[in-house]
Amino acid sequence: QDIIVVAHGQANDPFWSVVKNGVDKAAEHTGANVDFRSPETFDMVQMSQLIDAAVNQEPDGLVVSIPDADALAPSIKRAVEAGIPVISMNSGSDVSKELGALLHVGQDEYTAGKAAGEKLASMGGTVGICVNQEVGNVALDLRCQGFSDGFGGSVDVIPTQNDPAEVEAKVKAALESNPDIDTVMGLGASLVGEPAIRAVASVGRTGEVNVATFDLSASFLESVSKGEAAFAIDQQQFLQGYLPVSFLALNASYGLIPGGNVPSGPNLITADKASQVVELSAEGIR
Amino acid sequence: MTQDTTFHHGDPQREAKPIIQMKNIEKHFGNIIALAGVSFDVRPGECHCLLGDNGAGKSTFIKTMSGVHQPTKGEITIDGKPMNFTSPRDAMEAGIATVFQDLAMIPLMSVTRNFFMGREPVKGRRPFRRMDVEKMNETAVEEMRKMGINLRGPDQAVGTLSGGERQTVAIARAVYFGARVLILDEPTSALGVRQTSNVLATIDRVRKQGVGVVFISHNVRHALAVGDRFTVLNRGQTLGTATRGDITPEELQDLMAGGQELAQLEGSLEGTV
Amino acid sequence: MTQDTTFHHGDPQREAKPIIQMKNIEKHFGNIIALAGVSFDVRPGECHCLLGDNGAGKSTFIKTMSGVHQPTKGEITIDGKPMNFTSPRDAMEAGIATVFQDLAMIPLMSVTRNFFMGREPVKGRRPFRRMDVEKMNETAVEEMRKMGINLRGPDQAVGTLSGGERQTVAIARAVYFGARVLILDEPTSALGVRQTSNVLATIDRVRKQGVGVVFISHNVRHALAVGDRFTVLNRGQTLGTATRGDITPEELQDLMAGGQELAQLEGSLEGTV
Amino acid sequence: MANMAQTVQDERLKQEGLGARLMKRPELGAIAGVILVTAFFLITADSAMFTLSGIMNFMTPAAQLGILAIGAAMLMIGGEFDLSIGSMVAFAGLIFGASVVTFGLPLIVAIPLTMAVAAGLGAMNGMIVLRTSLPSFIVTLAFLFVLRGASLVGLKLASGGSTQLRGVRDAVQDDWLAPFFSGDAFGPIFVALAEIGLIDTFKNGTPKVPGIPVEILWFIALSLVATYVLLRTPQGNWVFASGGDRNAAANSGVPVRKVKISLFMVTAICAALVAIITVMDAGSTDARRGFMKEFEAIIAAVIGGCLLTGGYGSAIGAFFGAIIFGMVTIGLTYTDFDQDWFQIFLGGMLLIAVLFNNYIRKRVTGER
Amino acid sequence: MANMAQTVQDERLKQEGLGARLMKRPELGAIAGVILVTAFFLITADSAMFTLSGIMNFMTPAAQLGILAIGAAMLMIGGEFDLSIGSMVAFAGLIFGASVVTFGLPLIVAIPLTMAVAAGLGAMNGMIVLRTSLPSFIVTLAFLFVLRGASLVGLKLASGGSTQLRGVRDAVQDDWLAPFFSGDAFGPIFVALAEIGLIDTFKNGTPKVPGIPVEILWFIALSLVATYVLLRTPQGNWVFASGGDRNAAANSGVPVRKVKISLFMVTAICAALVAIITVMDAGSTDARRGFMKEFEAIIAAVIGGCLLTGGYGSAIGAFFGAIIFGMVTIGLTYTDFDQDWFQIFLGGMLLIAVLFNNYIRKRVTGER
Ligand SMILES: Nc1ncnc2c1ncn2[C@@H]1O[C@H](COP(=O)(O)OP(=O)(O)OP(=O)(O)O)[C@@H](O)[C@H]1O
Ligand SMILES: Nc1ncnc2c1ncn2[C@@H]1O[C@H](COP(=O)(O)OP(=O)(O)OP(=O)(O)O)[C@@H](O)[C@H]1O
Ligand SMILES: O[C@@H]1[C@@H](O)[C@H](O)OC[C@H]1O
Ligand SMILES: [Mg+2]
Ligand SMILES: [Mg+2]
Repeated sequence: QDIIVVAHGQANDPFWSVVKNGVDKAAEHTGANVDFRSPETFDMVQMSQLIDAAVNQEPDGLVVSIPDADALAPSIKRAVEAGIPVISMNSGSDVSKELGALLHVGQDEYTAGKAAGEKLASMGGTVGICVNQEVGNVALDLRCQGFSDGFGGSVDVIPTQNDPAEVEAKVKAALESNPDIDTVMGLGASLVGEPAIRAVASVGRTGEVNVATFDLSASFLESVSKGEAAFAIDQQQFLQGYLPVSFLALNASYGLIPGGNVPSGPNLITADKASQVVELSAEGIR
Repeated sequence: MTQDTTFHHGDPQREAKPIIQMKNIEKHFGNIIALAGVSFDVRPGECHCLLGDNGAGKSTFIKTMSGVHQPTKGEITIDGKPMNFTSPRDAMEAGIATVFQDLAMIPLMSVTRNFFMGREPVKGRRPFRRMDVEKMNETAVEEMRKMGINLRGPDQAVGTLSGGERQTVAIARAVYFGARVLILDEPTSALGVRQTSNVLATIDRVRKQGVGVVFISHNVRHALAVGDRFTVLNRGQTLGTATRGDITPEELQDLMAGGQELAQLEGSLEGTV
Repeated sequence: MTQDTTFHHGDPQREAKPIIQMKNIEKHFGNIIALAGVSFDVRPGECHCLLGDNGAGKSTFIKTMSGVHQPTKGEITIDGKPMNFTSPRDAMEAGIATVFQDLAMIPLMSVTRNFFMGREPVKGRRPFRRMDVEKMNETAVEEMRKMGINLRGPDQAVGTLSGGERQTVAIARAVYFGARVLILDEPTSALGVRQTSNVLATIDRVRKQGVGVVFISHNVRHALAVGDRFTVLNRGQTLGTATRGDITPEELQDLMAGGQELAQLEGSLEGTV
Repeated sequence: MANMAQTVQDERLKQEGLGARLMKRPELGAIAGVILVTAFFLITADSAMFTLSGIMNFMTPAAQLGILAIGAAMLMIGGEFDLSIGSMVAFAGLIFGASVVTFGLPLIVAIPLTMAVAAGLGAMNGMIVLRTSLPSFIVTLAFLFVLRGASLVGLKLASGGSTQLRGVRDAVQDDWLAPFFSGDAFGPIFVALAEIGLIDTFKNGTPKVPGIPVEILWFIALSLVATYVLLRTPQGNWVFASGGDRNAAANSGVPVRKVKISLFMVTAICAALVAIITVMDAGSTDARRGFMKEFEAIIAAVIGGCLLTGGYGSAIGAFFGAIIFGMVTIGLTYTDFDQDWFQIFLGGMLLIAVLFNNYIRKRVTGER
Repeated sequence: MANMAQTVQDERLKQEGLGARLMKRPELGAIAGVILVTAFFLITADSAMFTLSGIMNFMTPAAQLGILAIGAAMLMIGGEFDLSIGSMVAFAGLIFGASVVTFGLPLIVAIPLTMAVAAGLGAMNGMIVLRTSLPSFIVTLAFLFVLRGASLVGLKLASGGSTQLRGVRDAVQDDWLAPFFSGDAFGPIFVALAEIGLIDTFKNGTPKVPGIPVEILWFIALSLVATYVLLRTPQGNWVFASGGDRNAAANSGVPVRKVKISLFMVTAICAALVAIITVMDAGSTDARRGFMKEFEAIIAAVIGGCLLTGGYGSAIGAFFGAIIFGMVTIGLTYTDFDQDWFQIFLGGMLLIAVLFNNYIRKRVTGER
């Protein structure tokens, strides 16, 4: 059995490396021959070409993430027309059915952001910033929007590039120029969450400013368990890699398929759970 | 020292109006004063030599004349009309062709492409108008041969030519685009015996066709062989202009060395420079 | 045409062993044959002139001698021992200093920095060993003055120097690093009257100190003024070597023009080249 | 002609085979790289890679990159860089997307408009570079940021708050100009070929290759035009001259300013063309389109033999450079290598392809 | 000296003020840019930006970038590029992280080891460039990919599956060498200053600025050393010569190969230093560290006046270039502008700073 996974995130992205670990694990368990592929950067045009390349190989199953339905639709439809079973994961829950995918494994970004916002508001937050390290990725925009809606208070979006030192300096700059800020929402754990904790510490407000982030990293989880950060939103992306591959393998062997979407998250990891998750995160499973 | 050549120096056209006239040209580079007020003119059919010590400002001056530098002060007139060249292309359009001391060649490009750079002949109709490559190659090889250089092929990169071959390309190019004024900045410095005779003969030929020639040289003999008038520059200023016959070679040589006493070796080198 | 100069040509040291000997050197560039078997040697205290038409292969040959090119075929011996220069630095260490025709200067760098490039004098102890900038500046200005050029300042970029000023930097540098062999590729081509006398006098001086000089020129007079032996190249091959006195200037001039008949203008230019 | 024959008989020339003469051209050296990469994938990759549909598949990204690379190569030969072409893809995409979706303009207006805006920005780049004599690297870098930022702001305006503008496909699908800029050309021929069994079909009978993606045709056409211009027109000569030595060119009468500004405009128009094609194909545009494409374009040009210092290179070289880059990036997915190793292979393959190309050229021409 | 006094009296020289003489230096021109950017933020930004803590805040990323930029500037002056320094940061981070965490080596071993590995890779880059005479752009680009990929593969090995390697802080915290490479220097002095009220304190009495981040000290020290080497040592002269004209330099006896290889090694060591400092500060490393830093370093060097074509530039210029870049990236966060405009602003400020620097220099020196 040949199964191909085409994702928009790279194997060296901490988040996607976990997905890939899930894929690999499923390959091991099912005995299927699985390939994980992604464009070099967030590039919808190239991603659609990768899907085309996969379709050319006529695999027994195809797993895709769908951050831009318009751009990927023709390629996905082509796969479906070619009779290849498709499962979507991570992003694209809203369009998955319409494009002909069998089901979707993932979390709804807006809802997750909103849940986080509500939680942070309930922790007393009134003025927040949402730090976006991947400006232009619509899924991330949705999170900030959800966060802003759920949070209720005033929310500024801070765009940054891919450098932890820069993120730290910018978060610090924001905290210094607006001392009312009491909440920092990051969209990635190691790139934003960790430096944000350092920034908060350097202005001497550890504990006063709530830091939360999407996704996990072992270091961030340690901070959560120590109480330096509020929580992390886990979408259990290991499942986003593991489940679709197993489903497709089963489908190829026995024609089995679950009847609906699988919500792999959101799952708030707060201080009580954090310490148990640290080790798994360090192994690339969470 | 030989001063009488067999060139027939025609009618020096002393009365003819100058083609180009430069008045009180100054040129400063930052705090460096390269030209401190130089006047000069060229009449049709004459060869006007510009002489002077190293660093006197000769190249700077002719670069001003050919549109490379804009003068800091001073006036340029062509046929009596004030002119303001903003680029060498302007000067070319006014009929001035120049061989620069640094030759203005592109080492990576072939002889032919360098030869015609900026003035490529075309054939065919738009939009299929294209360079006439055969004609270009033939012309380049032929013009070089006239100057005494047999090229291996017209597509050799200029950067791999020998010093004299390269200088010859620049001269042949300027002569070919036969202009109203031909400026030659030390054109024979890298040339062999044969090539030098050819260039001097060429100067004589174009002069007879009515072109005004500006000739820069450190070689008194070359200057005397073809020059009708001689202007000497020293440290950015004119030491004066002399007419052929009004000045002895010895006087000229002294002037060219900047009017200073020659080094004590002068005696010992008598006649060698 | 003046052939007897007042230089005292010392003892030509005909019997001295050559410092450097080149045997049957060939050099090909791709399909271009630049040297087709040239032999040449330099003895201490002599000035050996290398003459020839443009493109004859003179520069290519001396580049092989100074480690820039590796010969395609042939042998180089120094003091009788076979040598294989892989870089110009090797040749320098063997005592060979060269003025290349293209001068090997960095236009963006100052006169001083170019002068000492590769051989900077230092002062102070490690790790604080540093360039002796004052000494460098003074030396550069002084050596240039000796050659007849008064610099405005030692920090002017070489790219903004006049052609002759630049050539003088290259010559002064090679002479200053007084080596066993001094190679000069058309060193006087851009020089003024005074500067040329100085260079010729300098050649004479270093020769008397026992340095072997290789002198390339297109100027028969310059060659005759300082040369002890004359080797003529033509189209990549040696036409032969003559000793001072064994050859008349006219013969030499014919040889230099590649042994071909001069253009019909020769007569008319008699004595001017 | 007679002259040439004669000079070839010069005793100072060795005989030289046709191969050697061909290989001296910078563009033909790059073919060696293509052959090597092809050989590598023939051995290691899934056979699907070299089916007709596999070839179209890697040629599509190669063509999109290649259109940029040809512009970049001409500009590099002319001695300048444009780091803003990646951002220009995004910005032109925004202009085009907004024209057709937000303002409902027909393609016959929207396409020239997009190109004009791009050309204007290119000219602005060029004018700043020439006026200030700052390096083009730094000026166009500023535009890299400015245009990327402007795309973000503009997209949010045009789409009402999102960084993605959708609906382009619907807006243009009935436009008569659309087939020239999107989809596949020669569709009917391919269907016919599939029917007679010359082309593989999917289970449902549609041909696996529905036609030749238009970008491939644009790519080939542009390469030919650029090559013709560079080698056969005065303007091409000026490009080499301006890049080889700006002062020498100007002193010889080449209108260096005009040449350089035109090249900046051409490069920007190439970016606009890629933007139009990809936006129409994708049906949407977003603020990250074209990200890093400026570097990939320069890479392709350099693989194809352009010198970063200007004055040397070829459009055909850039053509093959883009194909090498496209083959390597897509090709690795046809192999069984683990994705973790992807970049190691990508880097290794690039280096080997370029080394090989270089080695072959040197052997053949006898350069040292 | 006497000579110099004399030549200044040359009638062919105009008098020239001290200002003009200073501004001729490429490095000092860049100061104009810094002043302009500072003036801009003094007006538009929150006053917190120019408090002591605000200054440390933007100087920290500036210093990390600056250390790379100084290496890149020296290499650029020497006529080469290194596009692999960003990936080198990740790879050296991996080597360093694995040394201290996985193998438990003390810093006195781990740091030299990391630097040696980096230097070795730098030398390899250099050797390939010189041996093949391919452009360094393309060779180091291959290393950009290879090292980035190797970091990923290595990290997964070292961490057992994740792309992040943690625990560096715990592993090094008691090492006597740690204070030289992480945290803040001069802590006690700052505490003392805080006690006498010269530095703001938090409510609990600790100073708001606990010291000077060590990277800032490294940055300053390296700038000084690099400037000294470039301007006052033979080796510095060789760097300019090698970059100005490789052939001319070699023909004059400069050991061009050695110079270039050393420069590649220095650049790689700078990257390793940044890796060590940032990994110790963050306590972890991951596969994306240093992403795009190669370009930012080149940008900083160019803002500071280095020519891409080599042979011209200065380390102090790169110093100010990095500060300008750092101030502009962080500064906007202190202002009230809509953050979506960040990139437009970044591009605009960069352009204005460089234009201003250029304008001032030209005015003062009278260049046309
Ligand atoms: N761009 C420049 N910047 C500064 N100084 C310059 C520049 N160009 C020329 N100079 C100076 O101006 C003076 C005149 O130079 P120019 O090249 O005109 O001399 P020249 O008479 O042609 O000398 P040569 O006979 O050596 O060619 C020289 O001293 C030179 O150093
Ligand atoms: N790198 C190269 N590639 C190809 N051909 C070359 C190269 N270098 C030199 N040549 C050719 O070799 C021949 C000899 O050149 P060389 O420079 O040695 O001549 P030369 O005797 O110094 O002439 P000149 O008196 O003009 O300086 C020339 O015809 C030249 O075109
Ligand atoms: O889509 C991905 C998102 O789910 C994760 O949180 O961050 C990286 C993104 O690529
Ligand atoms: Mg001159
Ligand atoms: Mg020569």
